[in-house]
Amino acid sequence: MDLSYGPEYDDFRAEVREFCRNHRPAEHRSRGIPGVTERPSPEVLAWQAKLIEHGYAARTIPREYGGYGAKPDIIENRIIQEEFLAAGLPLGLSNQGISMLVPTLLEVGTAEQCTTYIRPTIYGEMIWCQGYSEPGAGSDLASLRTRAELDGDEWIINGQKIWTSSAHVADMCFILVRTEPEAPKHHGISYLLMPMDRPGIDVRPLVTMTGDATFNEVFLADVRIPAKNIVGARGQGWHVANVTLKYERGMLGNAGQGQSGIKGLVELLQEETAGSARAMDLDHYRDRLLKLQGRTLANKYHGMRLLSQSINGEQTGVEGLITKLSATELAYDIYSLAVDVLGETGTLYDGSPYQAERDWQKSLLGCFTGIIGGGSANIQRNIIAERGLGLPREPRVRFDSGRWELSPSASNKGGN
Amino acid sequence: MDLSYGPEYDDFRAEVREFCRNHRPAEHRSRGIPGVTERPSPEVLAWQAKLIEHGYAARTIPREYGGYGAKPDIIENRIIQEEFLAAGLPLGLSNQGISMLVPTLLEVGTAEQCTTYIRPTIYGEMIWCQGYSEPGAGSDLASLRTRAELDGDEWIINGQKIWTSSAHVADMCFILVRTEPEAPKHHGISYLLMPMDRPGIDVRPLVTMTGDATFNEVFLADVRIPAKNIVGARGQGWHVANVTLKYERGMLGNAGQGQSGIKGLVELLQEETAGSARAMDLDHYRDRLLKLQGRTLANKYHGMRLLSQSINGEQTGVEGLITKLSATELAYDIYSLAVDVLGETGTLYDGSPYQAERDWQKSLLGCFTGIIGGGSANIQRNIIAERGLGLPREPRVRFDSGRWELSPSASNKGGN
Amino acid sequence: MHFGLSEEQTMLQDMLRRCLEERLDLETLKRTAGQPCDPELWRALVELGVTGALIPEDYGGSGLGMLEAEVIAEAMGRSVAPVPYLGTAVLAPLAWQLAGTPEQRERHLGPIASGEHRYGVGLTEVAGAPRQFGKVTLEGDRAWGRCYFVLDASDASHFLLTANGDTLVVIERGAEGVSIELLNDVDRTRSFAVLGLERTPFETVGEPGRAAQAIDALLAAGRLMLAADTFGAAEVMLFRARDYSMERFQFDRPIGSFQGVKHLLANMVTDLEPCRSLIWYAAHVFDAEPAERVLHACHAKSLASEIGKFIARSSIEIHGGMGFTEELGLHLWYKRIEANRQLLGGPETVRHAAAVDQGWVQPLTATAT
Amino acid sequence: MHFGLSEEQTMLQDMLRRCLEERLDLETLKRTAGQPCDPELWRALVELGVTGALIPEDYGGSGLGMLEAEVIAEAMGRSVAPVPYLGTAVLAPLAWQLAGTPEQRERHLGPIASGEHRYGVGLTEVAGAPRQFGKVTLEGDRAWGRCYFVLDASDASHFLLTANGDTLVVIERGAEGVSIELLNDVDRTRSFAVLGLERTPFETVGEPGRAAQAIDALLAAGRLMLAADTFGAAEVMLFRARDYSMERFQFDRPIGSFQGVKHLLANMVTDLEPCRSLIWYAAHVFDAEPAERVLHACHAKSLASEIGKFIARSSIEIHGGMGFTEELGLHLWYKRIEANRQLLGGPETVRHAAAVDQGWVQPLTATAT
Repeated sequence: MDLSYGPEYDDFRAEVREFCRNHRPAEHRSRGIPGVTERPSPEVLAWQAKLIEHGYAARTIPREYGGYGAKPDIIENRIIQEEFLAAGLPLGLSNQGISMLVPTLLEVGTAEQCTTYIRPTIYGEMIWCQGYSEPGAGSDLASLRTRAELDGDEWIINGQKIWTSSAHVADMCFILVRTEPEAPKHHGISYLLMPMDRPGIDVRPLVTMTGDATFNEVFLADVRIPAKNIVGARGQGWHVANVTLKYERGMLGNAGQGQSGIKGLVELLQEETAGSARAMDLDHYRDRLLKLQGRTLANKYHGMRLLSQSINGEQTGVEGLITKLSATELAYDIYSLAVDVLGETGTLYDGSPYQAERDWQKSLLGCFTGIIGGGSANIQRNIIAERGLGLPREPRVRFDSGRWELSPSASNKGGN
Repeated sequence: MDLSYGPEYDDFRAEVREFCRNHRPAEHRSRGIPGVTERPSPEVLAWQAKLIEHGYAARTIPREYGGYGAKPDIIENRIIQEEFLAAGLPLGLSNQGISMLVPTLLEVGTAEQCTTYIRPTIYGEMIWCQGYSEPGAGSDLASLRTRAELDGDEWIINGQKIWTSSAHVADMCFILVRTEPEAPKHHGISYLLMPMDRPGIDVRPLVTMTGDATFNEVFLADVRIPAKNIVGARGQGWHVANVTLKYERGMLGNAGQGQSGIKGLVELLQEETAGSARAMDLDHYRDRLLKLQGRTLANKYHGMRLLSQSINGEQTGVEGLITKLSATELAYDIYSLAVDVLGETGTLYDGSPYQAERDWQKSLLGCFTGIIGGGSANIQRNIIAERGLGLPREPRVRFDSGRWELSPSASNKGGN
Repeated sequence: MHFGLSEEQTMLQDMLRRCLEERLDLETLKRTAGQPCDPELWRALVELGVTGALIPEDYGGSGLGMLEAEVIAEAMGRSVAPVPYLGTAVLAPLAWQLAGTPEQRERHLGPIASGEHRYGVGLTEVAGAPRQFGKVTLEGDRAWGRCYFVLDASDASHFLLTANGDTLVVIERGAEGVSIELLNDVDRTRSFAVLGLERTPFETVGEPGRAAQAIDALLAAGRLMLAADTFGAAEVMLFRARDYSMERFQFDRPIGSFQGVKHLLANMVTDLEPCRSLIWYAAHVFDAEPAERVLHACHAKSLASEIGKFIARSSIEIHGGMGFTEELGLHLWYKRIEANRQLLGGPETVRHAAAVDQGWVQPLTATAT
Repeated sequence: MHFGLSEEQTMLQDMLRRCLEERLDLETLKRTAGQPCDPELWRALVELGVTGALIPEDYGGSGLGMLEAEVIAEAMGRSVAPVPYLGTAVLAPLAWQLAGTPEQRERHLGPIASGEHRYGVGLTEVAGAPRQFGKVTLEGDRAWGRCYFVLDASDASHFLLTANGDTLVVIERGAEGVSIELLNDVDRTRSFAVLGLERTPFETVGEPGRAAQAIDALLAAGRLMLAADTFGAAEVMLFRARDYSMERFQFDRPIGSFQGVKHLLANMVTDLEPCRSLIWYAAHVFDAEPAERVLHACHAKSLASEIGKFIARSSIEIHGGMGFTEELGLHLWYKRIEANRQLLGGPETVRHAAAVDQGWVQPLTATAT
């Protein structure tokens, strides 16, 4: 094993560190959480521009589209992250436009689309939302019903989307719609780019159990957009979307939060008491902590293993598919222990008097985003079993009027 | 709530107690485990005869078939159990002939069959084994392949059975065979009574992971038995077997072992030490014990609730279906804790020097009988979900040459 | 022999469920979250006998037992009822009966049965929960100090508190020096507060220093009621998940037909049903065999908390994204279960108390600061 | 940057797996259960360099590191190899190198590398396991007492034992007063014994009273190797269950197509893969960052034990009745995993040691009787 990045990266690290030294954290205190509930502030936009200029954001986006144009290098990205984190500096913008739309355009978009959309997106001037999920199409995304019909040189879109985070601040939406109603489920979908200022778009906030309105429902009635706003070919939207989903899965499966959770738990168990005993001295709490520490370390080193595979161009097998399931279950267990240790205080919420320093209860509720979103736990298990372990695919059967029948249109091959 | 059996049973209890006082435990020390690895000894047979005479065994079997002929009364049975247990006296014989075959004959057998078989069975003179499972037909019992053809006034049986406990000591076997190969799966089965001394029967012991040979494989080559040895109509064996399975499920779902397990665990945690600490003083062991105690108490009172429903003729819903799953998981967790508390000593086995008083490791291994046998845990979950919660039945699909298709013969109704 | 609810108890259950379901639709629950109890709802419950259930007929109640109280608590949990039930209808009546003088019973039980007095309750000091802060000191006829996590505070006309671990005192809301600082709890269907006392007059329930046994019983009763409340809420979450799993189609089939969901629901009900039996039994022995009270109340609270958490989480998970919104209202049940888990001692704490009760281990010394 | 096995390490892995798989088919394993190690197998392993892996080239070994030892241990677990690997090839070489004098290394390491000396190991005294009995007392140049749970005893020419918690001694099997009482362990692929000493001559590894640090390292190494052994066995059980679930048809379909089985297998592999990463890392830091040894070895042992138990049980369950017989031989893997879980400290014990290592809590005082 060689866990160093090698001396050839020393210069690069020194350069990043120098940049960090010259930019104090205090300058960036005003930064919000762009892309979720508000548009990026002027300070954030300025910071983003400076990062791109130095190659610390949009690093591998071609220069012609406004990026820095460096060759992809996972270790360089990693060094940037490490140094910024150590210095307490915010990294570049992260939103669905940057992490999902831009890579998709680079892979299947036209040159014109790339030219039009990538620059403002990476500079944080154009905010995107994702129009995938529908009330009836969650895990089974391909059964979506929002439809678009071509009328001259315009698409007319009708339907409803849900879970559209940042729809209320977005300029644009990359949206999946059914354009060929006659085609089998997966084959009738197209991927469109919809400006959010068009008539017929109604955005309504969706309050989640955390009490926040980070998601929206979007109602679409005769929304007209230019015909050229399609990415990939007509009917190929499912393929285009899967390019994008690949990036989303990568985003959500972040094992890093476990580290910080354990650190907080250790402090908590050292401070909290039950009667005269420190929680840390109670074997049952401490033993739960240690179990979680073991799983957290395992996930941390597992991340290093995947990073190493990725750097060295090695094939990743089942070990790459399990990270989201593993990380979300771990996070849930970590926050549950914190709440248990806090006892009654653990039920306090959202800035209540006498609440512990961290809002553990809110973190616990937040876990459901990971358990349900971006491919629910059971969908993850199917993927792991089918793609990772080679088990047969699910039979495609319909339940209709109390009877089972084979789905007429779907392939019923069980192999992989 | 009224947890007493009521004053009307005081006399009966006094009578049983009197009997127990007059029969000291020492008299019965020679009793083996009849029906599993050996035939009952003469002492056991004598004891069984005495019990039947007093109505403490075969209590509700009609007098004409050798029983005591009492009216069914759950509370009387319960009182007999309680008093015998308190006195340390062995109850009457319990084997598959008595618990499964006899009730089946009483329900669907001919008068001649009842007359021929019930008396010697309840007196322990005729030992039965169960010929249901086959290597290819475990959970999916209805797919069994052992076949019988009528040749004049004899059935000729060919095939193989497995998991046939006590086949090596049995006089008779109640066996499921396919008699109508053209009929759909569940409709071509018959239920036969096969003497085990016929030519063509080969019994081979099957050693399990506990190291014991309590099960057998039975190979059947042109075994001839009389045509009249069929219970119920030809092709109705599935229905007849389900009468019997009902009794087996009742047998295996015994929550009582949990009580004794907890008692042993408490003693263990009070005696064992880790360094200078009693295991009971280590919060993590004690907390595990307490969790198990809670579940054990819950199962105990749950058993009282079911008993009460049964006594009062109330309908039992989903609460009656869950007992086996609940009890087997609990037993596994109880024995696992004991082994953990014992540390290295917990790996000692089967009368090793320095082993703890109870063979906890063997009990742990034995749990797999319950986890797998008598309807595996996943089959139990299906039953609970479908019959208990009303969820749709499984689709009947076939996986053939890498493709899914509907099973042609099976009903694909999903309702219950 | 009969294990379970009698016909009368089942009638009480039906009546209460109906009353609560009619008055507490989802819109009402959302609108009134964090608000005081609706006076009309309170009046209806008083009329059904909720406040008088544990009060003898001589004092205006109906003289029922803990199993009836359990039935009521379960119904409250089913409807996540925003009602100050625990303090007013269970703990205060028990406190006056177990520790009060005949004169006190005469004076206090009537107004409880009639719904006139409503009690907030502060038992944190004796519940053995982690982070015990707050302490009430008595000097002469005045009390000083703070009591944390007073349940049902915003509706209270009176507060029942412990002092020194062996004394029960009652404070009137309007008394001198009383301050109420409301907390923001994840569960908004009940109110929680820090109660401050400054030269506040109080009334001792019975004699000072003589209430240790009564306090043990109150704690056991409180834990048992919370277990029942959690059970009621968990049962609703399980069956809503079952129903949803049959209505919600994905991949052309009800999600409840996938074994992933089906077996999860089977596991949920396999946990739920024995827990119901345990809670019923615990309620039964509370009256029938007082020596078994503490053990069974602790186990009921522990098991209900653990299976409640599992069921609540799984139900949200089965509901998918909709379960995570406020649209379906499931979060109200989820949060009630999460809060109950922590109140009057989390699972580890109550299991420790069960061990102490059996003489397996010494109690943790409580240090209030 | 490279995280994982090098090409050479992968070659070693392949070679060993092949060697063991060829020689240890199921019939052989069943036949030799409880028997001493097959001399031919031993010779083959010695030739592959198993015994010399951790011994410097100067002493006849190949001077490899703990990651190679991990690779070997994993292969042993995969094949449930009845081989005295842990004591002979890992703990004895480490003991002589960490605590021995140059003269001792010279004298003892060569015969280990050549396969001539084979070590039983008794670390129970320091492993912090429950029910510690047995104690070895040194007086002058003789030893008295008993050591429990000596691993790989029947094959041993020498025994490596701790005394007083800070001294390592080596005893020759044929020495005066040595008695060996074999135990009947659930795992029959290795041998366990109680070793009795009566006026027995011994050799101290290095100086008496100075081996505390070396003992810590040995304990960490032993725990890490057991984790690797469990991991290897668990991986086999998982993939055998996967294969079986595709071959075994029930209700006209492979049982692996039912989500009940499918999701269980997914959960198993989701646990297994991060555990592999942890064990690799723990082996790496054993050499690269000795300060991290204890923490990571403890966590590796704890996690491998927990997931190993889950996978072993689930694999048997997926195999149904056949998994419960001796026919398929799965019980050998199951029992090896169960035994590893308890050796040198069960999960709770090693987690406690990890807490002590981080200064979170005091060690439990060991009392040997």
